[in-house]
Amino acid sequence: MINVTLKLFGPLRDVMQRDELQLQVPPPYKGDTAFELLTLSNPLLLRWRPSVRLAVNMEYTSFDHVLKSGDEICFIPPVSGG
Amino acid sequence: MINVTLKLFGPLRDVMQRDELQLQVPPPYKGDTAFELLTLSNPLLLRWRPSVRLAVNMEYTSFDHVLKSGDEICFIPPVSGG
Amino acid sequence: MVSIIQTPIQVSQILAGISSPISGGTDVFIGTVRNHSHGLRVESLEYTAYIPMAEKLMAAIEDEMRKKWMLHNIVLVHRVGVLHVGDVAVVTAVSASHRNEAFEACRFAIDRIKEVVPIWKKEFYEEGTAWVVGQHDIDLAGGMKE
Amino acid sequence: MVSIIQTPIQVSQILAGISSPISGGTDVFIGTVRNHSHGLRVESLEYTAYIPMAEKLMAAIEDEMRKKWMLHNIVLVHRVGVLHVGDVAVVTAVSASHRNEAFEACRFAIDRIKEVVPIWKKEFYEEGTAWVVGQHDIDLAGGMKE
Repeated sequence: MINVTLKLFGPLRDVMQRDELQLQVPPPYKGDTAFELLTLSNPLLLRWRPSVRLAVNMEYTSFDHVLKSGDEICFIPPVSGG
Repeated sequence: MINVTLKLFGPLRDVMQRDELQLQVPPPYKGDTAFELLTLSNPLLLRWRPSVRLAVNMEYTSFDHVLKSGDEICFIPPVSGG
Repeated sequence: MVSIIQTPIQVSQILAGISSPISGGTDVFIGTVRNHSHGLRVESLEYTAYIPMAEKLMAAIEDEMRKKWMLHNIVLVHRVGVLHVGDVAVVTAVSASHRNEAFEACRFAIDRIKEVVPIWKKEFYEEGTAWVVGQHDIDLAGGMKE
Repeated sequence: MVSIIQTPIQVSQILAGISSPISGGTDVFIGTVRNHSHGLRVESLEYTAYIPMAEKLMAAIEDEMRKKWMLHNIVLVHRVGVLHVGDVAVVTAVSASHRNEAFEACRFAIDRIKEVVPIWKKEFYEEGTAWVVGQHDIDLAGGMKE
Protein backbone atom coordinates (compact mmCIF):
# COMPACT_ATOMS: atom_id res chain seq x y z
CA MET A 1 0.00 0.00 0.00
CA ILE A 2 1.16 3.53 -0.70
CA ASN A 3 -0.05 6.78 0.85
CA VAL A 4 -1.14 9.65 -1.35
CA THR A 5 -2.87 12.94 -0.66
CA LEU A 6 -6.04 13.50 -2.67
CA LYS A 7 -7.19 17.07 -3.33
CA LEU A 8 -10.89 17.65 -3.98
CA PHE A 9 -12.38 20.59 -5.86
CA GLY A 10 -15.61 21.75 -7.40
CA PRO A 11 -18.43 19.22 -7.67
CA LEU A 12 -16.19 16.39 -6.39
CA ARG A 13 -15.48 18.38 -3.25
CA ASP A 14 -19.20 18.84 -2.74
CA VAL A 15 -19.88 15.12 -3.14
CA MET A 16 -17.14 14.19 -0.65
CA GLN A 17 -17.65 17.19 1.65
CA ARG A 18 -13.88 17.33 2.12
CA ASP A 19 -11.05 19.45 0.68
CA GLU A 20 -8.47 16.73 1.07
CA LEU A 21 -8.21 13.02 1.89
CA GLN A 22 -5.34 10.69 2.69
CA LEU A 23 -5.64 7.52 0.61
CA GLN A 24 -3.93 4.18 1.03
CA VAL A 25 -3.76 2.86 -2.50
CA PRO A 26 -3.30 -0.89 -3.09
CA PRO A 27 -1.39 -2.34 -6.04
CA PRO A 28 -1.13 -1.73 -8.95
CA TYR A 29 -1.00 1.85 -7.56
CA LYS A 30 -2.45 3.45 -10.64
CA GLY A 31 -4.59 6.56 -10.98
CA ASP A 32 -7.44 4.22 -11.84
CA THR A 33 -6.85 2.25 -8.64
CA ALA A 34 -7.17 5.42 -6.58
CA PHE A 35 -10.39 6.42 -8.30
CA GLU A 36 -11.93 2.97 -7.80
CA LEU A 37 -11.00 3.10 -4.12
CA LEU A 38 -12.76 6.43 -3.82
CA THR A 39 -15.93 5.22 -5.51
CA LEU A 40 -16.15 2.38 -3.00
CA SER A 41 -16.61 4.97 -0.28
CA ASN A 42 -19.02 7.06 -2.35
CA PRO A 43 -20.64 5.59 -5.48
CA LEU A 44 -21.94 9.05 -6.45
CA LEU A 45 -18.45 9.68 -7.81
CA LEU A 46 -18.86 7.01 -10.50
CA ARG A 47 -20.67 9.40 -12.83
CA TRP A 48 -17.64 11.69 -12.83
CA ARG A 49 -15.21 9.04 -14.08
CA PRO A 50 -15.73 9.77 -17.82
CA SER A 51 -15.15 13.49 -17.41
CA VAL A 52 -12.39 13.90 -14.83
CA ARG A 53 -8.71 14.26 -15.66
CA LEU A 54 -5.95 13.08 -13.34
CA ALA A 55 -3.22 15.37 -12.03
CA VAL A 56 -0.27 13.97 -10.12
CA ASN A 57 1.90 16.50 -8.33
CA MET A 58 0.08 19.23 -10.24
CA GLU A 59 0.68 17.83 -13.71
CA TYR A 60 -1.95 16.30 -15.94
CA THR A 61 -1.22 12.67 -16.65
CA SER A 62 -3.02 9.49 -17.71
CA PHE A 63 -5.04 7.20 -15.44
CA ASP A 64 -2.47 4.43 -15.80
CA HIS A 65 0.19 6.66 -14.25
CA VAL A 66 1.82 4.66 -11.42
CA LEU A 67 1.59 6.53 -8.12
CA LYS A 68 4.34 6.76 -5.50
CA SER A 69 4.01 7.30 -1.78
CA GLY A 70 3.82 10.99 -0.98
CA ASP A 71 2.26 11.96 -4.32
CA GLU A 72 -0.38 14.67 -4.31
CA ILE A 73 -3.15 13.67 -6.69
CA CYS A 74 -6.31 15.36 -7.89
CA PHE A 75 -9.21 14.23 -10.05
CA ILE A 76 -9.91 17.36 -12.01
CA PRO A 77 -13.57 17.84 -12.98
CA PRO A 78 -14.16 19.75 -16.23
CA VAL A 79 -12.76 23.21 -15.60
CA SER A 80 -14.84 26.35 -15.97
CA GLY A 81 -12.54 29.27 -15.33
CA GLY A 82 -12.50 32.40 -17.43
CA MET B 1 -16.46 75.16 -65.58
CA ILE B 2 -17.57 74.06 -62.14
CA ASN B 3 -16.25 75.13 -58.75
CA VAL B 4 -15.14 72.54 -56.21
CA THR B 5 -13.31 72.74 -52.91
CA LEU B 6 -10.20 70.60 -52.69
CA LYS B 7 -8.99 69.43 -49.26
CA LEU B 8 -5.30 68.60 -48.88
CA PHE B 9 -3.79 66.33 -46.25
CA GLY B 10 -0.57 64.58 -45.37
CA PRO B 11 2.17 64.58 -48.01
CA LEU B 12 -0.10 66.27 -50.58
CA ARG B 13 -0.68 69.13 -48.19
CA ASP B 14 3.08 69.48 -47.75
CA VAL B 15 3.65 69.56 -51.52
CA MET B 16 0.98 72.23 -52.05
CA GLN B 17 1.61 74.10 -48.78
CA ARG B 18 -2.13 74.64 -48.47
CA ASP B 19 -4.95 73.00 -46.48
CA GLU B 20 -7.58 73.82 -49.06
CA LEU B 21 -7.92 75.10 -52.62
CA GLN B 22 -10.81 76.30 -54.76
CA LEU B 23 -10.65 74.63 -58.19
CA GLN B 24 -12.41 75.57 -61.41
CA VAL B 25 -12.72 72.24 -63.16
CA PRO B 26 -13.29 72.17 -66.95
CA PRO B 27 -15.33 69.48 -68.75
CA PRO B 28 -15.65 66.52 -68.50
CA TYR B 29 -15.67 67.44 -64.78
CA LYS B 30 -14.26 64.13 -63.61
CA GLY B 31 -12.06 63.33 -60.64
CA ASP B 32 -9.29 62.71 -63.14
CA THR B 33 -9.84 66.14 -64.66
CA ALA B 34 -9.37 67.77 -61.26
CA PHE B 35 -6.19 65.84 -60.57
CA GLU B 36 -4.71 66.75 -63.97
CA LEU B 37 -5.53 70.39 -63.33
CA LEU B 38 -3.68 70.22 -60.04
CA THR B 39 -0.60 68.61 -61.54
CA LEU B 40 -0.37 71.48 -64.05
CA SER B 41 0.24 73.82 -61.13
CA ASN B 42 2.64 71.43 -59.37
CA PRO B 43 4.11 68.47 -61.30
CA LEU B 44 5.46 67.01 -58.02
CA LEU B 45 1.96 65.68 -57.49
CA LEU B 46 2.22 63.35 -60.49
CA ARG B 47 4.02 60.69 -58.48
CA TRP B 48 1.05 60.46 -56.12
CA ARG B 49 -1.50 59.62 -58.84
CA PRO B 50 -1.07 55.83 -58.62
CA SER B 51 -1.55 55.73 -54.87
CA VAL B 52 -4.21 58.32 -54.04
CA ARG B 53 -7.90 57.54 -53.70
CA LEU B 54 -10.62 60.07 -54.50
CA ALA B 55 -13.24 61.12 -51.97
CA VAL B 56 -16.16 63.29 -53.05
CA ASN B 57 -18.23 64.79 -50.25
CA MET B 58 -16.40 62.50 -47.84
CA GLU B 59 -17.14 59.27 -49.66
CA TYR B 60 -14.61 57.18 -51.54
CA THR B 61 -15.44 56.97 -55.22
CA SER B 62 -13.75 56.30 -58.55
CA PHE B 63 -11.74 58.80 -60.59
CA ASP B 64 -14.37 58.89 -63.32
CA HIS B 65 -16.93 60.18 -60.84
CA VAL B 66 -18.53 63.29 -62.39
CA LEU B 67 -18.16 66.31 -60.11
CA LYS B 68 -20.81 68.94 -59.48
CA SER B 69 -20.37 72.56 -58.47
CA GLY B 70 -20.05 72.85 -54.70
CA ASP B 71 -18.56 69.37 -54.21
CA GLU B 72 -15.88 68.94 -51.60
CA ILE B 73 -13.20 66.66 -52.97
CA CYS B 74 -10.04 65.16 -51.54
CA PHE B 75 -7.23 63.10 -53.03
CA ILE B 76 -6.52 60.72 -50.17
CA PRO B 77 -2.90 59.60 -49.93
CA PRO B 78 -2.35 56.10 -48.47
CA VAL B 79 -3.64 56.31 -44.92
CA SER B 80 -1.50 55.49 -41.90
CA GLY B 81 -3.71 55.78 -38.85
CA GLY B 82 -3.75 53.29 -36.01
CA MET C 1 3.34 37.73 -15.03
CA VAL C 2 0.60 35.32 -13.94
CA SER C 3 -1.49 35.25 -10.80
CA ILE C 4 -4.59 34.01 -9.06
CA ILE C 5 -5.95 36.67 -6.73
CA GLN C 6 -8.78 36.94 -4.22
CA THR C 7 -9.23 40.70 -4.48
CA PRO C 8 -10.75 42.76 -7.31
CA ILE C 9 -8.69 42.83 -10.50
CA GLN C 10 -7.39 46.35 -11.16
CA VAL C 11 -7.47 46.59 -14.94
CA SER C 12 -5.96 50.07 -15.00
CA GLN C 13 -2.92 48.87 -13.10
CA ILE C 14 -2.50 45.99 -15.53
CA LEU C 15 -2.67 48.39 -18.47
CA ALA C 16 -0.13 50.73 -16.89
CA GLY C 17 2.30 47.86 -16.60
CA ILE C 18 1.74 46.20 -19.95
CA SER C 19 2.82 48.78 -22.51
CA SER C 20 6.45 49.46 -23.30
CA PRO C 21 8.35 51.86 -25.58
CA ILE C 22 9.03 49.06 -28.05
CA SER C 23 5.39 47.96 -28.25
CA GLY C 24 3.03 49.11 -30.95
CA GLY C 25 0.03 47.05 -29.97
CA THR C 26 -1.56 45.73 -26.80
CA ASP C 27 -4.57 43.44 -26.75
CA VAL C 28 -6.49 43.01 -23.54
CA PHE C 29 -9.29 40.54 -22.94
CA ILE C 30 -11.52 41.17 -19.94
CA GLY C 31 -13.93 38.46 -18.84
CA THR C 32 -16.76 39.70 -16.66
CA VAL C 33 -19.64 38.07 -14.80
CA ARG C 34 -22.80 38.01 -16.89
CA ASN C 35 -26.29 38.29 -15.45
CA HIS C 36 -27.49 35.20 -17.28
CA SER C 37 -26.21 31.69 -17.90
CA HIS C 38 -27.83 28.53 -19.25
CA GLY C 39 -31.14 30.36 -19.38
CA LEU C 40 -31.05 31.29 -15.70
CA ARG C 41 -30.60 34.65 -14.02
CA VAL C 42 -27.22 34.72 -12.27
CA GLU C 43 -27.12 36.56 -8.94
CA SER C 44 -23.51 35.83 -8.06
CA LEU C 45 -20.91 33.16 -8.52
CA GLU C 46 -17.95 31.67 -6.82
CA TYR C 47 -14.68 30.62 -8.41
CA THR C 48 -12.50 28.10 -6.63
CA ALA C 49 -9.10 27.00 -7.85
CA TYR C 50 -6.47 24.43 -7.18
CA ILE C 51 -4.30 27.47 -6.71
CA PRO C 52 -0.69 26.21 -6.95
CA MET C 53 -1.51 24.02 -9.96
CA ALA C 54 -3.49 26.86 -11.57
CA GLU C 55 -0.55 29.26 -11.23
CA LYS C 56 1.81 26.62 -12.56
CA LEU C 57 -0.37 26.06 -15.63
CA MET C 58 -0.80 29.77 -16.21
CA ALA C 59 2.99 30.15 -16.13
CA ALA C 60 3.20 27.29 -18.65
CA ILE C 61 0.71 29.12 -20.89
CA GLU C 62 2.89 32.23 -20.72
CA ASP C 63 5.87 30.09 -21.79
CA GLU C 64 3.89 28.60 -24.68
CA MET C 65 2.91 32.10 -25.81
CA ARG C 66 6.51 33.30 -25.79
CA LYS C 67 7.55 30.26 -27.84
CA LYS C 68 4.86 30.84 -30.45
CA TRP C 69 5.07 34.63 -30.85
CA MET C 70 7.49 37.52 -30.34
CA LEU C 71 5.86 39.27 -27.39
CA HIS C 72 6.85 41.95 -24.92
CA ASN C 73 4.77 41.95 -21.73
CA ILE C 74 2.18 39.37 -20.71
CA VAL C 75 -0.26 39.54 -17.81
CA LEU C 76 -2.61 36.65 -17.05
CA VAL C 77 -4.70 37.05 -13.92
CA HIS C 78 -7.75 35.20 -12.64
CA ARG C 79 -9.79 36.13 -9.61
CA VAL C 80 -11.25 33.57 -7.21
CA GLY C 81 -13.88 33.88 -4.47
CA VAL C 82 -17.38 35.32 -4.65
CA LEU C 83 -18.05 37.65 -7.60
CA HIS C 84 -21.10 39.60 -8.64
CA VAL C 85 -22.56 40.63 -12.00
CA GLY C 86 -20.15 42.95 -13.81
CA ASP C 87 -17.11 41.97 -11.75
CA VAL C 88 -13.94 41.19 -13.68
CA ALA C 89 -13.10 37.48 -13.39
CA VAL C 90 -10.14 37.20 -15.73
CA VAL C 91 -7.79 39.42 -17.72
CA THR C 92 -5.32 38.39 -20.40
CA ALA C 93 -3.13 41.20 -21.69
CA VAL C 94 -0.32 41.03 -24.24
CA SER C 95 1.89 43.69 -25.78
CA ALA C 96 3.92 43.20 -28.94
CA SER C 97 5.57 45.17 -31.71
CA HIS C 98 2.67 44.44 -34.04
CA ARG C 99 -1.02 43.87 -33.50
CA ASN C 100 -1.22 40.47 -35.13
CA GLU C 101 0.94 38.86 -32.46
CA ALA C 102 -0.89 40.68 -29.69
CA PHE C 103 -4.32 39.53 -30.90
CA GLU C 104 -3.35 35.93 -31.60
CA ALA C 105 -1.50 35.49 -28.32
CA CYS C 106 -4.24 37.13 -26.25
CA ARG C 107 -6.86 34.87 -27.79
CA PHE C 108 -4.67 31.82 -27.27
CA ALA C 109 -4.19 32.77 -23.60
CA ILE C 110 -7.87 32.96 -22.71
CA ASP C 111 -8.70 29.84 -24.75
CA ARG C 112 -5.99 27.85 -22.96
CA ILE C 113 -6.98 29.16 -19.54
CA LYS C 114 -10.55 28.02 -20.13
CA GLU C 115 -9.32 24.66 -21.37
CA VAL C 116 -6.72 23.55 -18.85
CA VAL C 117 -6.40 25.75 -15.76
CA PRO C 118 -8.02 24.07 -12.70
CA ILE C 119 -10.58 26.71 -11.79
CA TRP C 120 -14.27 25.98 -11.23
CA LYS C 121 -17.28 28.23 -11.27
CA LYS C 122 -20.36 27.76 -9.11
CA GLU C 123 -23.34 29.87 -10.13
CA PHE C 124 -26.00 31.14 -7.73
CA TYR C 125 -29.47 31.68 -9.17
CA GLU C 126 -32.74 32.51 -7.52
CA GLU C 127 -33.69 28.87 -8.17
CA GLY C 128 -30.61 27.34 -6.55
CA THR C 129 -26.96 26.70 -7.36
CA ALA C 130 -25.00 24.71 -9.91
CA TRP C 131 -21.41 23.95 -10.76
CA VAL C 132 -20.45 24.84 -14.27
CA VAL C 133 -18.63 21.82 -15.68
CA GLY C 134 -16.55 22.56 -18.73
CA GLN C 135 -17.46 25.50 -20.89
CA HIS C 136 -21.03 24.55 -21.71
CA ASP C 137 -22.74 22.37 -19.09
CA ILE C 138 -24.00 22.77 -15.59
CA ASP C 139 -24.30 20.10 -12.93
CA LEU C 140 -27.59 20.41 -11.12
CA ALA C 141 -26.76 17.91 -8.37
CA GLY C 142 -25.78 20.83 -6.13
CA GLY C 143 -29.37 21.82 -5.75
CA MET C 144 -32.17 23.48 -7.62
CA LYS C 145 -35.35 24.19 -5.71
CA GLU C 146 -38.36 22.09 -6.72
CA MET D 1 -19.35 55.40 -29.98
CA VAL D 2 -16.66 56.71 -32.31
CA SER D 3 -14.47 59.80 -32.04
CA ILE D 4 -11.35 61.59 -33.14
CA ILE D 5 -9.86 63.52 -30.24
CA GLN D 6 -6.96 65.90 -29.71
CA THR D 7 -6.43 65.15 -26.03
CA PRO D 8 -4.94 62.03 -24.40
CA ILE D 9 -7.09 58.91 -24.68
CA GLN D 10 -8.32 57.84 -21.24
CA VAL D 11 -8.33 54.06 -21.51
CA SER D 12 -9.75 53.60 -18.00
CA GLN D 13 -12.77 55.69 -18.86
CA ILE D 14 -13.34 53.67 -22.02
CA LEU D 15 -13.18 50.45 -20.02
CA ALA D 16 -15.61 51.77 -17.43
CA GLY D 17 -18.12 52.49 -20.16
CA ILE D 18 -17.70 49.38 -22.24
CA SER D 19 -18.79 46.54 -20.00
CA SER D 20 -22.42 45.76 -19.32
CA PRO D 21 -24.32 43.25 -17.17
CA ILE D 22 -25.16 41.17 -20.24
CA SER D 23 -21.54 41.02 -21.47
CA GLY D 24 -19.24 38.13 -20.73
CA GLY D 25 -16.25 39.29 -22.74
CA THR D 26 -14.62 42.56 -23.69
CA ASP D 27 -11.67 42.84 -26.04
CA VAL D 28 -9.66 46.02 -26.11
CA PHE D 29 -6.91 46.87 -28.57
CA ILE D 30 -4.58 49.71 -27.62
CA GLY D 31 -2.22 51.09 -30.23
CA THR D 32 0.72 53.01 -28.79
CA VAL D 33 3.61 55.00 -30.27
CA ARG D 34 6.71 52.85 -30.68
CA ASN D 35 10.25 54.16 -30.31
CA HIS D 36 11.30 52.71 -33.66
CA SER D 37 9.93 52.58 -37.18
CA HIS D 38 11.42 51.60 -40.53
CA GLY D 39 14.78 51.17 -38.82
CA LEU D 40 14.82 54.70 -37.44
CA ARG D 41 14.51 55.93 -33.87
CA VAL D 42 11.19 57.74 -33.47
CA GLU D 43 11.21 60.81 -31.23
CA SER D 44 7.63 61.88 -31.72
CA LEU D 45 4.95 61.81 -34.36
CA GLU D 46 2.00 63.78 -35.54
CA TYR D 47 -1.33 62.42 -36.69
CA THR D 48 -3.52 64.56 -38.90
CA ALA D 49 -6.97 63.59 -40.05
CA TYR D 50 -9.66 64.66 -42.45
CA ILE D 51 -11.74 64.77 -39.31
CA PRO D 52 -15.37 64.80 -40.49
CA MET D 53 -14.69 62.09 -43.08
CA ALA D 54 -12.70 60.07 -40.54
CA GLU D 55 -15.56 60.18 -38.03
CA LYS D 56 -18.03 59.25 -40.75
CA LEU D 57 -15.95 56.23 -41.76
CA MET D 58 -15.45 55.15 -38.15
CA ALA D 59 -19.22 55.28 -37.66
CA ALA D 60 -19.59 53.15 -40.82
CA ILE D 61 -17.11 50.64 -39.35
CA GLU D 62 -19.22 50.45 -36.18
CA ASP D 63 -22.27 49.75 -38.36
CA GLU D 64 -20.42 47.03 -40.25
CA MET D 65 -19.39 45.43 -36.95
CA ARG D 66 -22.97 45.39 -35.68
CA LYS D 67 -24.15 43.78 -38.91
CA LYS D 68 -21.52 41.03 -38.75
CA TRP D 69 -21.63 40.17 -35.03
CA MET D 70 -23.97 40.35 -32.04
CA LEU D 71 -22.22 43.00 -29.96
CA HIS D 72 -23.06 45.13 -26.96
CA ASN D 73 -20.89 48.24 -26.61
CA ILE D 74 -18.34 49.52 -29.12
CA VAL D 75 -15.82 52.32 -28.63
CA LEU D 76 -13.51 53.38 -31.48
CA VAL D 77 -11.32 56.38 -30.73
CA HIS D 78 -8.28 57.81 -32.50
CA ARG D 79 -6.12 60.64 -31.23
CA VAL D 80 -4.65 63.31 -33.51
CA GLY D 81 -1.94 65.93 -32.92
CA VAL D 82 1.60 65.47 -31.62
CA LEU D 83 2.21 62.22 -29.71
CA HIS D 84 5.28 60.86 -27.99
CA VAL D 85 6.67 57.37 -27.45
CA GLY D 86 4.28 55.33 -25.30
CA ASP D 87 1.27 57.57 -25.93
CA VAL D 88 -1.98 55.85 -26.86
CA ALA D 89 -2.90 56.63 -30.47
CA VAL D 90 -5.94 54.42 -30.97
CA VAL D 91 -8.29 52.23 -28.97
CA THR D 92 -10.86 49.77 -30.26
CA ALA D 93 -13.01 48.17 -27.57
CA VAL D 94 -15.89 45.74 -27.98
CA SER D 95 -18.08 43.93 -25.48
CA ALA D 96 -20.21 40.92 -26.32
CA SER D 97 -21.89 37.95 -24.68
CA HIS D 98 -19.08 35.67 -25.78
CA ARG D 99 -15.40 36.18 -26.37
CA ASN D 100 -15.33 34.99 -29.96
CA GLU D 101 -17.46 37.90 -31.16
CA ALA D 102 -15.49 40.37 -29.04
CA PHE D 103 -12.12 39.24 -30.44
CA GLU D 104 -13.22 39.04 -34.07
CA ALA D 105 -14.98 42.39 -34.04
CA CYS D 106 -12.14 44.16 -32.23
CA ARG D 107 -9.62 42.86 -34.75
CA PHE D 108 -11.87 43.83 -37.64
CA ALA D 109 -12.22 47.35 -36.22
CA ILE D 110 -8.51 48.12 -36.01
CA ASP D 111 -7.81 46.49 -39.39
CA ARG D 112 -10.51 48.59 -41.05
CA ILE D 113 -9.39 51.78 -39.34
CA LYS D 114 -5.87 51.25 -40.66
CA GLU D 115 -7.21 50.49 -44.11
CA VAL D 116 -9.77 53.20 -44.82
CA VAL D 117 -9.94 55.99 -42.24
CA PRO D 118 -8.27 59.19 -43.57
CA ILE D 119 -5.62 59.68 -40.90
CA TRP D 120 -1.94 60.24 -41.65
CA LYS D 121 1.13 59.83 -39.51
CA LYS D 122 4.26 61.95 -39.76
CA GLU D 123 7.25 60.59 -37.90
CA PHE D 124 10.01 62.73 -36.39
CA TYR D 125 13.46 61.15 -36.14
CA GLU D 126 16.79 62.60 -35.19
CA GLU D 127 17.62 62.40 -38.91
CA GLY D 128 14.55 64.28 -40.13
CA THR D 129 10.87 63.66 -40.78
CA ALA D 130 8.78 61.45 -43.03
CA TRP D 131 5.15 60.79 -43.80
CA VAL D 132 4.12 57.21 -43.34
CA VAL D 133 2.18 56.26 -46.46
CA GLY D 134 0.03 53.21 -46.06
CA GLN D 135 0.94 50.64 -43.46
CA HIS D 136 4.47 49.88 -44.61
CA ASP D 137 6.19 52.70 -46.46
CA ILE D 138 7.57 56.10 -45.66
CA ASP D 139 7.89 59.07 -47.98
CA LEU D 140 11.23 60.76 -47.50
CA ALA D 141 10.41 63.84 -49.59
CA GLY D 142 9.56 65.68 -46.38
CA GLY D 143 13.17 65.85 -45.46
CA MET D 144 15.97 63.72 -44.13
CA LYS D 145 19.20 65.48 -43.23
CA GLU D 146 22.13 64.76 -45.52
